[in-house]
Amino acid sequence: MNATASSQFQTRAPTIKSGNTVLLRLPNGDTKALKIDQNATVSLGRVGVFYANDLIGEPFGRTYDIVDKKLKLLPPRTLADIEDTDATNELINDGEFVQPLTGDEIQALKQSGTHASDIIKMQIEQHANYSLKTEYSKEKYKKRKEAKYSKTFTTVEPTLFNVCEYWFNKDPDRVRDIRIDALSQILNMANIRPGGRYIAVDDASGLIVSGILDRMGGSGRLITIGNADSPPAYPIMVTMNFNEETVSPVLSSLNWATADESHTPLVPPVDVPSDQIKSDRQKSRLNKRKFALDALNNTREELFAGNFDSLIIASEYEPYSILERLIPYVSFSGSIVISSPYAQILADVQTKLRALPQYLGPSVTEVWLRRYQVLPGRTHPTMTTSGGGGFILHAIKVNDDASANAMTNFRRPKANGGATKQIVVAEDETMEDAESNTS
Amino acid sequence: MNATASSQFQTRAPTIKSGNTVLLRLPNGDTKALKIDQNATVSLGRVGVFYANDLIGEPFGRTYDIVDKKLKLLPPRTLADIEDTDATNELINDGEFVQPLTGDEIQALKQSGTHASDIIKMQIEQHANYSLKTEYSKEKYKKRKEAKYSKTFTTVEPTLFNVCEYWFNKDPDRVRDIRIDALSQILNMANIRPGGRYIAVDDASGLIVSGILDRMGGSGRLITIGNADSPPAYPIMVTMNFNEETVSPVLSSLNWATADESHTPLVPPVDVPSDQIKSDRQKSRLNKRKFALDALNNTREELFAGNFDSLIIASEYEPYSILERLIPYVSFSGSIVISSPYAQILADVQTKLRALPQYLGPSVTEVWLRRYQVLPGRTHPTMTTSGGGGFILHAIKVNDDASANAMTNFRRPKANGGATKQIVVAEDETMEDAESNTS
Amino acid sequence: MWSTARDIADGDTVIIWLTRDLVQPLLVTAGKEFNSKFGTYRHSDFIGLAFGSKVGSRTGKGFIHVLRPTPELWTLALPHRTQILYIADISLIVSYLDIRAGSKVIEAGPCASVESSSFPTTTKHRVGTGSGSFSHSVARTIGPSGRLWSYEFHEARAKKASDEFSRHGLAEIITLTHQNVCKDGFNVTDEADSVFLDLPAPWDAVPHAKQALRKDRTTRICCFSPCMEQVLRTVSALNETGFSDITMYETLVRLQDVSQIPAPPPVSEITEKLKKVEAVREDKRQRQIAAGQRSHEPHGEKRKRTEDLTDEEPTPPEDPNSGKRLKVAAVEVDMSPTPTMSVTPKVSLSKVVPEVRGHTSYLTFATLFPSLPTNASNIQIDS
Amino acid sequence: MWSTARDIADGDTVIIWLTRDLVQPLLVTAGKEFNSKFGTYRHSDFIGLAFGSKVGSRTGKGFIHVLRPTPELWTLALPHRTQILYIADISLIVSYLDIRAGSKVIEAGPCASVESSSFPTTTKHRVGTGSGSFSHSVARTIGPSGRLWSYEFHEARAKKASDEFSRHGLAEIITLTHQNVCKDGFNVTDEADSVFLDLPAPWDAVPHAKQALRKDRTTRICCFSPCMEQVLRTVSALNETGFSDITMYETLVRLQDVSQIPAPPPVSEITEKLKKVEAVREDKRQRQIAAGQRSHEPHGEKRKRTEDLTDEEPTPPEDPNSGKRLKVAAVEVDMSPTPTMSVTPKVSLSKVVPEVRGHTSYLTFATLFPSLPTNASNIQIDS
Repeated sequence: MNATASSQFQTRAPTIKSGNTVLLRLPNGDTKALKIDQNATVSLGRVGVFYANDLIGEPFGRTYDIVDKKLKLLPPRTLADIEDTDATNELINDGEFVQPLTGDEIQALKQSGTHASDIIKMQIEQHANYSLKTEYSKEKYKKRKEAKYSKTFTTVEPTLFNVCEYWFNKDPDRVRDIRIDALSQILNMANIRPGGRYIAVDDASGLIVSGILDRMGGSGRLITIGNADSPPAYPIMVTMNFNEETVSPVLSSLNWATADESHTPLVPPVDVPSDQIKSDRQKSRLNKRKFALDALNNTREELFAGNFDSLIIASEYEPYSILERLIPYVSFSGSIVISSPYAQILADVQTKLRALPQYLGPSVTEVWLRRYQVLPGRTHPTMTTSGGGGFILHAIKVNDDASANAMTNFRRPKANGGATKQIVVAEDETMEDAESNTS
Repeated sequence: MNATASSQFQTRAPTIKSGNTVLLRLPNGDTKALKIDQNATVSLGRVGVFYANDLIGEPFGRTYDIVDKKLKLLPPRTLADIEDTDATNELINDGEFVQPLTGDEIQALKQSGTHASDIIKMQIEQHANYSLKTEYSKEKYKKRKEAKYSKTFTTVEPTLFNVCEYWFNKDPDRVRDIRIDALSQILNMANIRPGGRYIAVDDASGLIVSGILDRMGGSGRLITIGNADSPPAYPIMVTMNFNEETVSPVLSSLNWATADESHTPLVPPVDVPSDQIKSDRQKSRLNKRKFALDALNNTREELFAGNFDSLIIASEYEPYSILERLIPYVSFSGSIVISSPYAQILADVQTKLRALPQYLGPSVTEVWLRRYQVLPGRTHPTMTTSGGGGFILHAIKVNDDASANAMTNFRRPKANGGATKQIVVAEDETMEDAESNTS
Repeated sequence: MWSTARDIADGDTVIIWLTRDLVQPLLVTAGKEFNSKFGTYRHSDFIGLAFGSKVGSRTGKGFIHVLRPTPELWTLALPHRTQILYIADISLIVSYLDIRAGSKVIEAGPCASVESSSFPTTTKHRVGTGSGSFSHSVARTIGPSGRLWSYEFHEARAKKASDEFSRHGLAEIITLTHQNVCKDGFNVTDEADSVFLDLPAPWDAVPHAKQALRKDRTTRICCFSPCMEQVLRTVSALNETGFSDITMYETLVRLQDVSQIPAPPPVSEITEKLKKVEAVREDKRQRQIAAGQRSHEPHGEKRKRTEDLTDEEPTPPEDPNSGKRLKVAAVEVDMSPTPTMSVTPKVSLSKVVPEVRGHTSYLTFATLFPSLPTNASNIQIDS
Repeated sequence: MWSTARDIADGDTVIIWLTRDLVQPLLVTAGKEFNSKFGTYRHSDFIGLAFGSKVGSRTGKGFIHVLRPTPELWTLALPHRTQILYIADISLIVSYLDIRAGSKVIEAGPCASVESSSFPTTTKHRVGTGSGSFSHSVARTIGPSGRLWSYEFHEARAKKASDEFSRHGLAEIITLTHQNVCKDGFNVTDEADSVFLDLPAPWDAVPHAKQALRKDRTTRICCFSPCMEQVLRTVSALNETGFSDITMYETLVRLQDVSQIPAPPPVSEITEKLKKVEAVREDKRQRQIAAGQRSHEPHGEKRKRTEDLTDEEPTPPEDPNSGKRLKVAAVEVDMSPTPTMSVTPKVSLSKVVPEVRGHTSYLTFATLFPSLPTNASNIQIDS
């Protein structure tokens, strides 16, 4: 849309492209994910139908009214607009405003082509208590109803924040209860940066993979380990609308069998003697297979060569069993970050890690997030909120072989052994004795 | 102090009496518990020394200045006072105000009899950056210092809120992490009221017992089960300063052996033939022993007769093993309330209770409390807070023998059996199927 | 208050527990019937049963529990059942205000004033007289020697609440008055031990509250407001009116979701399954090649099919979260995590339920200390 | 930025981890020594070691870990170590502001103005330039293709931060300016992707921020304020300046305290112990009576002692929590809860640490949407 949109933002396009899966916020507050294809017609249910081409090329974040299947651009909502519309449900639920038209009746009216403002008028007329209300309330009620039955929607930019919020609200189980504050902390704790090298185990529908890729900006390396025989499909990546250059140079995947160093994957032969190749089709297929095998072998070699900056785990499997498998590939001073919906799972892991000197400073934290309504005169935390956003275990992998690093002959292995044992206690953040690694 | 102080308030006296253990709030914000005895001298450390008689007969909640060991009554602090003094530590800790006198130096000055305001003056003069500060800040800093080194204190009324806060802040382990919000919910969930009948297992230093007694107002019955061979000492009851009539008509205690219905306590004989009584001293001792034994037997009989309104547990022992022992003595429709510092302990109990139809609607909740600073222009939640206030399990004991209650001959035991099994699922608050107890 | 007898009698109020989410009060009236989706019951069937009994329906289909009312169950049975969450607020207020046997308490429901029109009337957020939650809880706690003066601005609500209190045997404890306390104040002076205001503009009632509170002892006030702007203004009013120790709290409960599940399996389990998938696929391919080589059919259709088979790739599932079962040739391997051995222990895992109440109201507390004596033997006055 | 090599070289910045509560940065300089209560170390001993190595002291007493710096470790190593808690704030701000590879970001530390003097300068609460926490985190995230314009009001702090950024190889990414942004604004126009204000009176800088933000895309702002009054005023300013989607968050971390302890024993254990105490006491009494009866001594001292013994009552401990061991006659019974069998499994129990950060600041976010086009083919303008 604008030529000055600089090159560094090619992780995702700043405007809507054909084929994008776009998040649309509807008047009732719901958000829907819809694929926008050139020349297609998009249906938003009772909100209306419009031509996809009207959205293609538009920047994200705009608000539209649907008029005769065409989009009419609206200015962004102000605080005054929000104040008048946001509390719709509050008013309707308090038992004073009894809705005189049933949902079915409204549906029937809408299907008969009655305009939203007419439906509202009918509602108001039929409203039993309406005449008792002040003029001020009347005006407010009307505006709220208008918003609820209006044919407007807003496109939502697929930032990591917005995409995480959409998926978490939709189904917290599918993202393993990783709320945006947890995801943000995971990415920071794992030191994700352009050019970094990471291993991730993401059974959270690709939420963590999406976050890592978004932050890497097409530079660095990410190997993921999946549970399936086929490459993992990370559905959240679809909602992120990454450019191809963000993903392909960076991401490779193995599964738990191919990621097993002691295992030689059983694959069909690729080096078929040329006299046995019977067709061009077979040849092309063999080439593809060879390419895939090379990629597999390269990814395996790369993983087994180790020295990755961090290991990030959000898995349905027991986290310590994963650590045992993958910790050899993490560099010294690298971060281990494990996410879980349950404190207990991570408590058990932390107890294990405390006894192992190669894990420095294991800590378990619970995330905590609170959102506020900030309407003038009506500022308060939101009345309902998510119960939890998950727990995070963080530790640093270290080379605990201090004797190998001793620079002097003064060192007494036995005294050091004692010290090694003591540090397990010292790393416990509940201990106050800061002297404990003096042997 | 005032004759209109009506009779219903005899749970605790409204004024300080000789022998009371009184909470005193010091200028640095700490609270101390001190026994106030007639004619004694009370020492508050560096804050000063005063004559106890000056406090006796005074209402709780007053603020005093110590002048020549005598108490000078001060008016209650206003918001302006607080604003000027409350942030002392904030300023001192922010690294800008470097305290030029060391603690030892200040101590030496105080011991030499230097007046607080002189110490402050010296501090200000020596303050490296002080001249850089605005006049406004200077004035504020001076007031804060004055407060910190002043010889004032405030008596704290031993309300349940204040006493719980004092003990929780002092040592949360001793009250098993029961914060005032948790204690308040426990008392409400257990339906504590004047005239009620309760069983309590209180390994929380008597916090729960104190709460129950405070709410009962000397009317009703409370049997506690302790872990010791001797009557349990509940130290928190001392801080509550209950009147004798609040405690003795209400509270009796057993231990886990004497509370065992199948066990006959081994006690020395009380019915000694009169010819074997050799002295008045022995006779008086035997009478006392008989009185104690009668009390023990009465308490046992009362417990085993059952029909208590609620059972409240805050124990270091496994809660379900306690339930198994004591649930027979709780009446149908009575409440079971169990407190624990750990969600996991109660999660395990809840899993057990769900399978048992005599426990209706078991739920586990975490308490949540947030305090705010409300100084003008500086309203925000307190910067540090307690990490947790405990978890509570609540369930209702019911008579699950529906066949005994069936009024018709239409009932089919087998269908009912199915229904009985189903309700275990229905009580699970995560289930949405409200139809599940239709067999 | 409600019956304390062991057994249910005609005319008693009981709480019918259908499910945790479906709890309702019932006035037992011989001759009436209680109908629900869990069956039909005659009220007379309840009479003579112990409170807390499970009762089967007359058709043998379904059952209910008939409980003794408590203020907490009463709150759970209110039409807006989210009010159960107010147990945290109510119990903390009772503790902070030092309400106990014999206390004299004032509570006031919302009063309308010109000023308050810009503030929400907080119908949803009220714990005051209107809902009865706070009233019942306080009445239980203060007992027969206590007194609760309850003020309600809305006439209809006042009438309804008054009737309800009478039905519950609370008329001796609770005095209900239909009055605008912001304008007309309270009808007692120097008598209350504590005041609870659930008003959109509590600052208008704060001076009246001071008048109603006794001055010979420490007394306390609580203002219940959903919005921060209300708190800021209330704090100022309390300070200006002479209240001390002004502080503010928020309290909530977080219901735990406890699930008993098999312990998460080690990753070796899925590793072995994936190796098995590989082996099965390779074995199938080998057998197909062997079959193809044994075949003497001419090149063409059959050959092509074998060739295809040798190249067989696993079918990627459309979504790995929806399709855990991979079809590999003719052999199915269950890819879901399962315990390796049937003896794998189950674990109870607890977390907060997905959606919880994030806010009810701010609780602004303040204390009114006894007036200083005008003369005192051993005490010097400094103001 | 900091070294990405495997091994430590002379001139590298490293993080010395002594304990979790004692973490500090060190510029490795051959020839220098590092002294701590955990021993003495030569810097040259570190050179050539891998980052993340455990190093024993030269005396063999004590050891340390030498780590590669990260913004998070850097924050942990700051003098006010409570700042580690800001990881929640920093990471959420980075996500909300959509900061990633190549982003152009503005941050501003506190600026003094007449107006702001009534608001706390929030030195303790700052995550801005002064502490460097936010700067380092953002620089890491935006990488070499990004840009951070950092504004600092205090000259001395500005100098210190600038030096630090150079030492850490961030001079190419971070441009530090000593400027009062509330008065003088920012030095860029229509260029920034996001703005972060850690100022006591952010409302003064909001119009300047709008000017600095690019208008061809959606951009975002975050204002970091400890007090609610600041939030209310900031919200008004953002709304009046034309920002949309104004919202506010608070975020914290709650560190868990995990302890491995024996599973709580069943109450049958203490029951049996108490019965044993009873039995031991009765047995002793019986033996003493028997001994007394066997004795042919005349009544008097001995008799009295026996009589006393028969009357023996257990000594109540002064405090049941301090004295768990009851002395019963000559036999001691351990009354503490212990596992009944030595095989009792240990359990890991987790709860929040006793004292946690209850508040850092309020995060007020707002969005500036691209200006509406003045003409468009398929889009009608409605304003």
